[in-house]
Amino acid sequence: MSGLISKLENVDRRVIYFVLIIAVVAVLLNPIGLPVPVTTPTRRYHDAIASLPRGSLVLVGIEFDAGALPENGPMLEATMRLLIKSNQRFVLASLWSGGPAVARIYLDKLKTVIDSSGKRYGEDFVLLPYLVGGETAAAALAKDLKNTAKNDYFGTPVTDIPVLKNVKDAKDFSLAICITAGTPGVEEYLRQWVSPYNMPLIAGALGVAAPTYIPYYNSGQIKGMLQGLRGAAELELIIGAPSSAVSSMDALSAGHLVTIVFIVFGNIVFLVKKYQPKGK
Amino acid sequence: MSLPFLKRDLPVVIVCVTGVVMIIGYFIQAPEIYLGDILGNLSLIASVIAGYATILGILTLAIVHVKHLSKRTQGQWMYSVLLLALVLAMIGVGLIGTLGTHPYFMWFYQYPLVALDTTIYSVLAFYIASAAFRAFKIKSVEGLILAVAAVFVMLMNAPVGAALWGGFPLIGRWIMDVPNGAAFRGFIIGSAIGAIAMSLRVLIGRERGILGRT
Amino acid sequence: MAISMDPSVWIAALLTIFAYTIIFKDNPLYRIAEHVLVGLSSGYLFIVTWNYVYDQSVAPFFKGQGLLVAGISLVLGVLIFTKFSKRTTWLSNLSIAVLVGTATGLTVRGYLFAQLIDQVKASIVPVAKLQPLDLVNTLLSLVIVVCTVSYFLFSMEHKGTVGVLAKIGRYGMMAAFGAAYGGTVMTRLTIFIQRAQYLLFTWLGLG
Amino acid sequence: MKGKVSKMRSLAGLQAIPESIGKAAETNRPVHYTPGTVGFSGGVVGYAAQTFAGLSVLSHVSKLTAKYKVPLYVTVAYGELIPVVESVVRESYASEGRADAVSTETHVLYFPIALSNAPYASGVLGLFERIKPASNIMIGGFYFEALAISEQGFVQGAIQIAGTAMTHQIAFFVAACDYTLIGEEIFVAGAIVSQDATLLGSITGQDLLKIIVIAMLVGGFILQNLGVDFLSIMKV
Repeated sequence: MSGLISKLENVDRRVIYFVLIIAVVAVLLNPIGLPVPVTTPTRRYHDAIASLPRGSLVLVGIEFDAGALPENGPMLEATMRLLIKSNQRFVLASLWSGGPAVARIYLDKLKTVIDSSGKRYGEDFVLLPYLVGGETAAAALAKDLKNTAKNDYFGTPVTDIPVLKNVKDAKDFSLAICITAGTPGVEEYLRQWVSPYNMPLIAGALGVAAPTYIPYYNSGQIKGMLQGLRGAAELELIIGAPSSAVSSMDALSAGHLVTIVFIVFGNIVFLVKKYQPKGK
Repeated sequence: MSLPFLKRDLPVVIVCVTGVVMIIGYFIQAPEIYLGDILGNLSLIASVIAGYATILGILTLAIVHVKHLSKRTQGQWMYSVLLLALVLAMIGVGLIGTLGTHPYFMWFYQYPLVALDTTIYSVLAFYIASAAFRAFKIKSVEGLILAVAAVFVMLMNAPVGAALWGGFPLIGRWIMDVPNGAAFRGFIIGSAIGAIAMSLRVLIGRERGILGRT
Repeated sequence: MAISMDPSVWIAALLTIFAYTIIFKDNPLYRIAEHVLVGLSSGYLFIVTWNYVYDQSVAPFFKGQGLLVAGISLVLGVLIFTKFSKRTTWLSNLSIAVLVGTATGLTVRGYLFAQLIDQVKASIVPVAKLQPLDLVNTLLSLVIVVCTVSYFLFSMEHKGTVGVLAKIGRYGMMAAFGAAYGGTVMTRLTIFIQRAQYLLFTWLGLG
Repeated sequence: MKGKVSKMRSLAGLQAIPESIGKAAETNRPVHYTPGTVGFSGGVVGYAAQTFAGLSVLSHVSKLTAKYKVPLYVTVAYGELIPVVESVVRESYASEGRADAVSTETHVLYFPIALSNAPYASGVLGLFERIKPASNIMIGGFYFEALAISEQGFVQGAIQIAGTAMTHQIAFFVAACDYTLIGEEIFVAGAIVSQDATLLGSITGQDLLKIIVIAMLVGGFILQNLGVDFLSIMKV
């Protein structure tokens, strides 16, 4: 008996890995479809975009790079779908060197959606190049867009781009969206776009970082927020375009359950061993 | 100026002067002595030095592998060949045309690099489970608190938590907002005081280890 | 859907599997993945860095603008390489000193404001209009903050009153660490799930 | 304060360092040290003080490895740390009279940080499999590699001592390592082992500041709720 218990107590970590892999793969291949209730911050994120008048100009800050694609990527995808669906015009900008490359991945991915909506690059949306300088660049962009980004990502002078024709500074935008994996990100937007220009801001945050932005959300400086992949899944559900985030939700639950089951199991074995009468 | 001064004391003087300029420049506006410009240029110079230091790092790495190659270190030299070849390939395609925009460069970035980068990141999904299994044994009050807080927050995050019991997300949220928020606030206050004291010790050249003064 | 015919996808998929083998045991496949990652990253980093360094410290000489700053940057940057010789290595300390000085200045600024002062201010909350439950939470938070700070007192042993405060502080921190740990599981799983989706759907064409 | 060395409360993590290096000497296996993944420039520079803390403890660790004649591997993720770490190690070995052993017994290895910290992490994971360290000491600012490296260190059976002031990573060190230095403890560790009167005096100063902060927290809270606008006083 005690031999078995100490074997269970020191279960090889590879057993845990194996169970985790099996659980996640099985659920990915056979989704259960557990309900994903939409939380208020996500609802308000959606409403901030959907309630804008048609044709409003929106700044989309892609403040992450390839490392955060799994979590921030679906947020960006769902956000772009929503912007297209609700007929807004938007400017994609990035203070991260890898940001524009990420934007291109999603512009390619959504090509059919964009084409079928009749939206055209340059007329309805534009991609700016990487803006060097972090917070300084965020401030400069808000103050004088055309002198901060002289060309778009593909090298066309911004003065020749229709969607930017009447844009001078932050006041010409109706909403700023910051989808971010860290710094520069939400704080820079708060300081350089929200405080000076009273710009409504909504944010997409990594699961680990979301709790640190809760104070800004509670104080109303951030109007709505997507929290981690879960937030992206909720947005996909609201706009009726379930994609990679929604399909990950069951796998996410399975992974959490496996981890919890092992913690509980480890403790049961530990306690049984501790209270087992000695000398038997 | 004697050589010992240049070798041992000049670096400390430089640390002190640049550090103090960076700090006071934040509090005081002094356009008449171009403080803002000095500050901006100092940051710029530092970031360029760091750039050269990065190149030094890459060079050091390459030297390690060239040595493995020339010594034919067993079980290592062929990996060193692979590594060196890829460094050169990446730099090669990176230098074609406008720096770092060539389709081959983008291919290296998009397929092998991103795939490996995110995979190494995701290895943590496994390590986080095995470390939890080992660490969250309720051996003491502290262990109990650690384990319970972790489980409730996990059940707050995973959709399955709410499906099992509506209380999980509520309690998880409370742990996140109250004890987690408050203890980290105390943690940050302590760390900040320690970091500032450490920085000041560096500025006056008293801190061992920095710039080799033991 | 069927298995992918795109060689790029195959390379990404195989490297993904190679890298995962480390969780079971070190093996030649992991070593390939490791050396590919370090090699490509070094090359990528070199290009990105060189781009910046060239713009800031070499290009100005062709343009004839900003020569002073570029000149200082170039000299101090190149001095870093003197560390390769024992006799000249002290010169690299001069460049490092500029880095250490600026970093120290920035670190003091960052910690003093964003961290120390802001965190103290955030703990001082007017309670008059709070609901009873929020009032309890606010007071509890203040107690935990004070106790946690007490835990970090070093010049006295944790005995008596300080001992009690420090103990509560330590319990508070354990709750915080547990919560931080549990909260991170989601992000880590997310990335693994994304890789699994890539292997299962993009590569193998299942589902 | 002159001449009088203040007595500091002991830190378990610090006391474990000589023991773990002794263990390495007994088992003939190396020591791994990292001063964290925060450099002196760029987006992470605000945390540079944690790297200073890591370098300060490295000075202690490298003296011990010199004394016990244990191979020392230091891994760094930023180029500017290479000359700094090398000179710390060189001076430590010189002070133990073993300057000649630097080139054979110590290794400063650089692994890059590019898209993320993954290349550094993967390099250290691979290194651990090959050198099988008996002691793994990590003091400084860390990102996701904190857990990756410490879990791999556990698998290799290393005694692990780790410390950081990073809010997102300290939990993993507490879970995966044998001993931890939590938050501010990393900033005093170097001073405590040095027994240098000035440095110890500055720790007493830190404590004084903390007592003032506690007074401000409690007093400010009470004043603010009695109608005195304490928050606006703090704005100065």
